Amino acid sequence: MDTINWHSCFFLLLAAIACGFAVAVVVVGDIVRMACCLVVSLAAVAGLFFLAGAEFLGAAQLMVYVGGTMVLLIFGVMLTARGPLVSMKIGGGQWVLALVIGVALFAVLLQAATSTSAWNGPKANDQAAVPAAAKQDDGAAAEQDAAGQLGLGLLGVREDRLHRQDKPVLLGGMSGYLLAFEIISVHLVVVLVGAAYLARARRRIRNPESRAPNPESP
Amino acid sequence: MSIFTEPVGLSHFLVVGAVLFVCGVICMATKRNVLGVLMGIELVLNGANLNFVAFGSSVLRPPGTEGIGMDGQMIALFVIVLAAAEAAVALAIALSYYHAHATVDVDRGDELRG
Amino acid sequence: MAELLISISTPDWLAHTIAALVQCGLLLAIALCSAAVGIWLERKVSARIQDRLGPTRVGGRFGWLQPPADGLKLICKEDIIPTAADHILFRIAPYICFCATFCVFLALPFANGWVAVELNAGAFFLLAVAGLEIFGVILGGYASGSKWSLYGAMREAAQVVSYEIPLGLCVVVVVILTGTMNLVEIGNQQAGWFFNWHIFHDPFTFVVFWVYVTCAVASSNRAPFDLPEAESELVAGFLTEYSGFRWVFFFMGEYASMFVVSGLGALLFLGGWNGPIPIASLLGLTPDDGDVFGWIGNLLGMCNFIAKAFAGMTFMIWLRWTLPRLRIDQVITTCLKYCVPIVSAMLAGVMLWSFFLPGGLIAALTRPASFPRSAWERTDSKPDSFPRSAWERTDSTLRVDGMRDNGRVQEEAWRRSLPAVRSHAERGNEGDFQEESR
Amino acid sequence: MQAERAQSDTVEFDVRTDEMLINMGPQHPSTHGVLRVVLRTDGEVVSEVTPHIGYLHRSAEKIAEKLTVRQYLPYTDRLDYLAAMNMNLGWALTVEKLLGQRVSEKTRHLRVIVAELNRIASHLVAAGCFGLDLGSFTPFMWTFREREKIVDLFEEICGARLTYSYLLPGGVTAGPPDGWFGRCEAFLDQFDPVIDELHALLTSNAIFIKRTADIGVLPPEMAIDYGCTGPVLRASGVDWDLRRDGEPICTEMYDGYTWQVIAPTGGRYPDDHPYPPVPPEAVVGDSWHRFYVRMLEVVQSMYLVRQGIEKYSAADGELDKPIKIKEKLPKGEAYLETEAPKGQMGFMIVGDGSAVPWRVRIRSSSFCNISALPEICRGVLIADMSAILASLDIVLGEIDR
Amino acid sequence: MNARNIYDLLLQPFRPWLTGHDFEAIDPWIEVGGEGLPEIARFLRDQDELAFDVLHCVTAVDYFEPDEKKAAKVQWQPHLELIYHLSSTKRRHRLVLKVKLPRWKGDRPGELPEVPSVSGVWSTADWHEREVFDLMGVRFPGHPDPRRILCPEDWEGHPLRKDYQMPAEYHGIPAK
Repeated sequence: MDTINWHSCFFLLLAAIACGFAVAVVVVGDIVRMACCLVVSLAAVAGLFFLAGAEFLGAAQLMVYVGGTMVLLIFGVMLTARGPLVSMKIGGGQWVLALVIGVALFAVLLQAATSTSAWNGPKANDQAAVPAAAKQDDGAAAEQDAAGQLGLGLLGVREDRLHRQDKPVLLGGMSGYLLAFEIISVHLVVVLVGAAYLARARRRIRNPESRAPNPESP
Repeated sequence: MSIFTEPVGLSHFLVVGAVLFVCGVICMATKRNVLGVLMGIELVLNGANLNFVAFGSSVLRPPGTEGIGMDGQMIALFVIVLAAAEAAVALAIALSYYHAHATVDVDRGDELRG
Repeated sequence: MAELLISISTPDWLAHTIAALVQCGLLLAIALCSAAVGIWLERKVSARIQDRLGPTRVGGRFGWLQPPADGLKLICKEDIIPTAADHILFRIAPYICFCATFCVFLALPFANGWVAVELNAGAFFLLAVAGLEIFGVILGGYASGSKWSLYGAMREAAQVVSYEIPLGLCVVVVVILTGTMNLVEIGNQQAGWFFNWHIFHDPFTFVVFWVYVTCAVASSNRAPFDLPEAESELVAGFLTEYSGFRWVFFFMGEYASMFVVSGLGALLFLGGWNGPIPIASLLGLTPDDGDVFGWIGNLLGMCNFIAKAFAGMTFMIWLRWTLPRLRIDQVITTCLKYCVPIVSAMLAGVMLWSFFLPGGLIAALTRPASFPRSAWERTDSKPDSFPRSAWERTDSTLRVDGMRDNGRVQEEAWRRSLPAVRSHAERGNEGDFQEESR
Repeated sequence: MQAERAQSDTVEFDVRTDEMLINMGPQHPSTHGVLRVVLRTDGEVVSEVTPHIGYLHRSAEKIAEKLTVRQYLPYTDRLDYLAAMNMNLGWALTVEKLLGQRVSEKTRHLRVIVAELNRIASHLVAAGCFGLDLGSFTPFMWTFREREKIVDLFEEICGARLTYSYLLPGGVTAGPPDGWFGRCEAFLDQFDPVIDELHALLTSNAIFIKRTADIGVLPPEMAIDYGCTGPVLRASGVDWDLRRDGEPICTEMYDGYTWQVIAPTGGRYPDDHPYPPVPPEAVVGDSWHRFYVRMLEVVQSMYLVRQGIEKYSAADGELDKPIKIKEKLPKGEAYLETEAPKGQMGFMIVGDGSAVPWRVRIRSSSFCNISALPEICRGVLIADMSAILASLDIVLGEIDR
Repeated sequence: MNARNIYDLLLQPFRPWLTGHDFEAIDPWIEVGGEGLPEIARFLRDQDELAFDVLHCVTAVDYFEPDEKKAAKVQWQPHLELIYHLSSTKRRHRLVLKVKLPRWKGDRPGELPEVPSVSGVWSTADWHEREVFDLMGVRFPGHPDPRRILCPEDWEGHPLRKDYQMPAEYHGIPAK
């Protein structure tokens, strides 16, 4: 078979970027460069989301993660980056320990990822079946309006189950992820207020307009 | 049959997720900078996210098998949002830690203080 | 194009790669041209405002070759990297800035179906990618090793992250109106006379449009919100240590992003490629009238769109040369105390309006209000229908879908050429085809 | 407001960051030359300001000990090079005070005309640069366009566009050419509406008001304490102008002229005028008032020029010839301050009986005005620094001498 | 109020410090002893009928003739003169204060003479005294920030003194 599967090519490219820069995050010592590598890695993950058909999620990853969280992080880095703090080294022993644990974990995960046959992708010789499968799963619809589906999914309307008889489209008496959604919304507000409070600092400085002696040096 | 012509499957994504996850764990273990640890956490969360999305994706499955459907994406969405919130709080803690200790070295913050 | 290359016995992979490169080149050319024209426009408009002539000689008349001449001069300049700079980041930053802006052009439709990648979450994607530009700025500012640059970077971070909130909400307003995040669909829903434009949909959207203008100016760092490079305070902010072609990249990025936000504004609120008067459909240049006529109609639409985008840019230039700069606290106050509450209130207003008077202002004036049946009822009564379409899926969108089918010749060319979405496109076509046959 | 601030010693910061020392200048776009200001900042907030001057020091006082008073005149051009006529006038009047001379009516009126024209030019630069420092470039071009017309007039009368050396001790270098007064009046006529345009672009602009009102407030007591003079002093509400309140040799020059000293006394400006009103946010002594006072003074200077032209044509006699190059100076010392556009320009000449002064002292207005900078810049934002510097309207040529 | 009246007012509290006056000069002046300067200054500023709230200028004149032939002809002994120009915005009158100083403290060359600072009375004096110190070499004990102002911190000598010799070079920059 000599037709190139572009989907795979792009997957390989993005996967290489994501993994490569993730490794770079671990290896690089400078905290700012670390943040940059992380940004690239996360952006590549967003690309992988696109490839997996989760467009909305990919865009959300770019916007919230790469655009918001990482800016916040870099902001924090810049606020606290002073010469000696930019790169802090740890001992070799800890490195070895971390690597051993990491490699062991990776081996387990790899084993799990490749062992289940049902997790292997549609083989090339099954390709003829793909459109049919897509139709059956309403994959076309899934790609048509992923965001709308996602939104309705939050409300408990499962459009991806339209064609399945065994699971209900609308869960009786349940509202999907609505409760979780609400909780997270409230959580976010709490977090915002809390973060603002934590980062806030009171301190005494000599007020230039009151010429009284300074009660406490800053 | 090269990797270029074969369609990618679920396990490919899982491997990438595993790499990200492990990198994140190692990062958390080896960095002494508070913010470095934070970045490790982000990587771990992303690895997990990738798995969720992959499990939920209909593109990556052999026909006839059933994934977790929309749930994967929704959980991933929640993870993204929560990660953002977590980053904000962690950053605020890091900042006030920095004010208190004039450093961002996690190993130095070994006492509880009001 | 890929098919053409394959037909002359080019290997499949090479054909697709070449086609993809050509498409990228085309997009890059559009991005660069928009930046170059923006720079020329800036020089001419500012000159008119200040009683000057601006460039007059380069390239014959009107100094139209001035931007390339400027670029050439800047590329010939010495490339300086300060010793205190973080060399790698300092080098990377301009490219990040430019690439992010360039990526936005991928999802920006110029006319009905004339878009490199038609994404379902197009509007969202556009916002997300446009927001990446600040990484280049922050990194550049940090890596320069200068305190002024650092200040510029900090301001950029604070400002852009704040303004992403109201900007996103403005887009959400339109998304609620249209029921889709697909920019092509959003554009098509505004077809017809100018009162179909979203800005005239109802009083709330009119207000939202102006909030969008404010936020767009702020998020593209233009005066009066040009704090990151405030030349009288921060020397040149994050640009202080940049020179030569790296500086050009930042500059290009800035002007291209001006084009993008103007274009997005035109798409969301000002009818996109639909003129105030539907000349194309009056003259019979819709895709229904045949491929060639449809193509001509689309070309007219593209001119329309580009004209609107440049009108937006001109407005931004006009602002820049008229107003003093705000202070950082005032910029953030404007965002958090004015823009966000206003657009939130407008969001609620638009939701109510579209619930009670879904057809927009004109429809509201000409037709008595009819209370729509809720989506739930429909879902229950007709489980086979698409619940996601809810009540927004009116006749107009169906008509639009029909138009899209006919205009598929160009659309497919765009889609196929970008391999990443090829399989997706095929599946999409498959689905459409079956719908048709049904 | 003032009292409230004074009561609390605690200032609350949202996010505390490390203090940072920043060099604003000597190469900085809004320090108007080679001023260097060291800022101690906490984030965007400036906690301490230390101006460092002297980058343009060229020993002007030492040079004066080697030259006769007429030879020294070109050096005065280079003090406040934006108002060289007023520098010439200050020097000429000081020498005349030492020599005990008075000039003829015609010379007096000509001096008024050129000095006031130069005041307009200087205030135009101040207004334009103010806009520039706030990030709006257009007013700068507009004011320089008008200033260019004044400079053209000066070029006609003395051949120079920046360093005029025109008002010599004892007289002027030459009379104005034919038709010069007509062109002067033509300039004033077309300049009238331009002032309205500038007011529209800056004075009443909402952003401009937000950026300048209640920023860098200089209370009158502090202004007097620091020896601030000119528009800076008057904007603080001190009704003081050497053209009216100075020594006789200054005030005699303006005998018979009707004009007003622009100072917001009791919160009010002296006269009804068609220009934008004081916004409610503005506090007497803030940057906005310093700008506004200059804009209103431009109008007063226009009145003075018009009257001067009238009086010059009506006056009898000839223009005075300047003193000899090597005119002997009497023993003794004379100190005189004159009202230059930026404030009171003082010269002191110590004569020892020869033609060369024993000692010359130059007291410049910008030097005193900027010495108040650390006081009024405490706790402002970095962006306000450039607004305050612009409102003080300094010229490094006369600070560093 | 003219200089003579002011002198009469000062005579009562500060008689020992008033060392001379000239009411006929172009700018009438009163000479005071250096050590009494701050008190006199405060009195001049705070007394209601005087109210000298503005210090225009602080300057110094070096009376020294390096040329020996000419030095034989001059009538004065070598000395420094500090001159303070005062005026009042309330009373609209002017005054010149002078302080005579030796060129070197205790006539030991290199030891700068001293006069108490008046920067606590008029803030104008702050920078002006720094300038006098920088260019003329007079120390002002009590000054909050006694640094050079126009010349670089490490400059040698005080340029406005009559016997000042320009250094041949400054940090490798030839100065002559």
